[in-house]
Amino acid sequence: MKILGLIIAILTGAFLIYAAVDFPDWADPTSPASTYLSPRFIEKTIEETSVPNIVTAVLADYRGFDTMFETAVIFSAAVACFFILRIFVHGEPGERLYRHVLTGVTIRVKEGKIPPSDDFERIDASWTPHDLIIKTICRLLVPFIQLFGLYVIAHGHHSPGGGFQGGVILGASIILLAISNDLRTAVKRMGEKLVGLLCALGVFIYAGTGALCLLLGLNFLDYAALASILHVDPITARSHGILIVEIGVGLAVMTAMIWIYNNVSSNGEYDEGL
Amino acid sequence: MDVVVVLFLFAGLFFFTGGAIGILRFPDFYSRLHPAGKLDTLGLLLSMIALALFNLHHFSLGTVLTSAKIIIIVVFVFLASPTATHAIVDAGVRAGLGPWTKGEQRR
Amino acid sequence: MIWQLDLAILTLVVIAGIGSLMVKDLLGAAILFGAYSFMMCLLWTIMGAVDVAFTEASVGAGVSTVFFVAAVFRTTRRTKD
Amino acid sequence: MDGQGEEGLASKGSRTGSGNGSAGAEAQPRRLYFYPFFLTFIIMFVVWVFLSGKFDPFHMSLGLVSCAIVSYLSADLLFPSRVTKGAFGQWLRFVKYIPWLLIQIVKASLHVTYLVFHPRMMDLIDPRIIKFRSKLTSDLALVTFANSITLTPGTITVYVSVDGDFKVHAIDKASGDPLPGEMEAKISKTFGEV
Amino acid sequence: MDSIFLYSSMFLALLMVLSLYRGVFGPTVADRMIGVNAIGSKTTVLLILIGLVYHRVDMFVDIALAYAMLNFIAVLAASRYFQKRKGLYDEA
Repeated sequence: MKILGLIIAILTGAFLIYAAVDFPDWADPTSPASTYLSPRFIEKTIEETSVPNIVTAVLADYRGFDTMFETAVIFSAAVACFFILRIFVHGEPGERLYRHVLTGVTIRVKEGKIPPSDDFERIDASWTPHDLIIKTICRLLVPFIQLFGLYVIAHGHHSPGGGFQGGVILGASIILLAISNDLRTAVKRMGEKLVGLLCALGVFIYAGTGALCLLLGLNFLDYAALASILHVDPITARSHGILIVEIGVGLAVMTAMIWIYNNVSSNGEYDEGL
Repeated sequence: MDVVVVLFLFAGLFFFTGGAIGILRFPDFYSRLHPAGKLDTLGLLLSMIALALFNLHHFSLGTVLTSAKIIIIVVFVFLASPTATHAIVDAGVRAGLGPWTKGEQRR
Repeated sequence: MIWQLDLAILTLVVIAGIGSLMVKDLLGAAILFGAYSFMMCLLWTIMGAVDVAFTEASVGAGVSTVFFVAAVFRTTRRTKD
Repeated sequence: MDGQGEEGLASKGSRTGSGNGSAGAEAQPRRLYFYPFFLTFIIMFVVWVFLSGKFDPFHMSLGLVSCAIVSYLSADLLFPSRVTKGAFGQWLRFVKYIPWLLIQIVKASLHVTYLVFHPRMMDLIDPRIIKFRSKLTSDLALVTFANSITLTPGTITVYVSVDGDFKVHAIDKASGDPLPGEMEAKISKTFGEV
Repeated sequence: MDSIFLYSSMFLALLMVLSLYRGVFGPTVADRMIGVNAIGSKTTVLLILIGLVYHRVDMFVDIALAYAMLNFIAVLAASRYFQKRKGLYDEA
């Protein structure tokens, strides 16, 4: 069976390589894409949207539908993860481990009861002593990573980046917090309900902007319609519309990353993570 | 100016080479980390300084800021790289990997 | 495009890809897959597709490796084949 | 390299309860204090100016909003205790400490590079574990010390406890011997510990 | 100057092959982590070198910065695995 798979894979690969020979060369000026499509965007993007980074303009404005459904796909991936993995069991209460911070004594407490004093901290079943270096350095680095993520979202117009990348970096900062401390610390900072709501809100911002344009009398996702609300000319309105949409994408992607990580690493119990 | 840039760049590449060869030659996990984690960091520092200097050739606000960003990368790596090295050592210790001592077989 | 560098990175992509397929240990495969996505990011960069390279750097290098490790953590490290 | 203390106590416990989802039940609401928030905001804004490089009002206002968001989210990460006194002097002394560290790093790197390229490398290296107890007390000083040790090639911090117990892996006798020594003295001066 | 940068980046790519050897054939998972971490730091330099060759460093700096940050997170997560699950030789 393995050999058969190998043969099929090699045959397909050979066929693809054979087909790839007919592709136009890299940056060939006579290829179909470069003859009329690319020059159109390269020449008109600045005067139509005043966005120097053409990729951002194409992604969020000219092909806004595409990006909207990409965001929806990420949202539904997170929701699918949630529905498959999340467990709500109301069986008999299990036991939780608490550790006395000063002496290191560990006790077991039935779920739902409170430990004897405030000096106890909740620990995982497979707990190891906190690593001082990792904990401290991550504590110092997380704010800067978050700032960088926000910078990437805000400067998608001028440099590479945008909602997707910035959202992933923002999500990674919270994941870093969960890795360096434990999952409960991160969940305390970003609760489950908040994460779910923000994820939906991100998609809603995107689709809502499009619908607002529709209500204002232009096509769906034609940001020029926002000019009357933002009190700017239509070209700047398109630029600002792209920014609003990017913020929506960033929110959705960030929370989707956190949501997926929380569910996968804790097996859907939101209790003990990686 | 160019001489300084090339000098720094080659010094950085020299330490990178030391790191790459060291990873291959050293006998066990712990001693491999010595060249990998640290010589690489120093090589990164030197070559980044070279690139930041070269970037300042056309002196303007934009290039100064870009060079500052390159230096920010160096600062970040100097915070993050020892932490990553420590994390890898910690992983080895927890996994029960014994350190190599003199006279043993290399692994 | 710089064809010498392109060729070198393409070779590295192939090595990393085959390596991550061949490794029996799933954790090792996840880590090697991170190396694969580093190479892909470099490849996009050499082609000049900066935005795609950024996406690959942020998603491939960071978060997807973390997801894979989390999935291995909750399932098993052995593969059947 | 034995286990690290009390970890055996909790190791093989049963998996705690199948959870009713009330993970954050015992969570206390986070307080937001003014000085940490303000300091974080200032630091973040300086970094933002370096990152952004655009000084028109639109991008500056975006920067202000972003810095406010970051300070709101993680001011208590950067400054966990409310007391922020003396942080500035610490920073100045820390900047003075960096050149010394860089010189040490270069020196030790040359040593390790010599080892790497030496044809009879296997005879020269003699890995060992060094244990010592540091006088430093604060977390930040300990972490700086540990990371400085790791950054100096030839030595890696394997384990640090909160009390200052160090385990260091050194590649040969020459690189392991000078510890803790001068580096610890410099750091204790930097962080104002006697 | 461009040719110097080009040859330096070629040389870095060669060094990455050496590190990748440790990644692919490393006897244990920890060795693989060393190899991949070493590749990450070389990649950061390589990105800026490519930027200089293309004369657009300002575009590539952001990627390098994001790279340095996220590579660190991946290594931390992989090492965190061993704090929770013991055993190195699962690769039977």
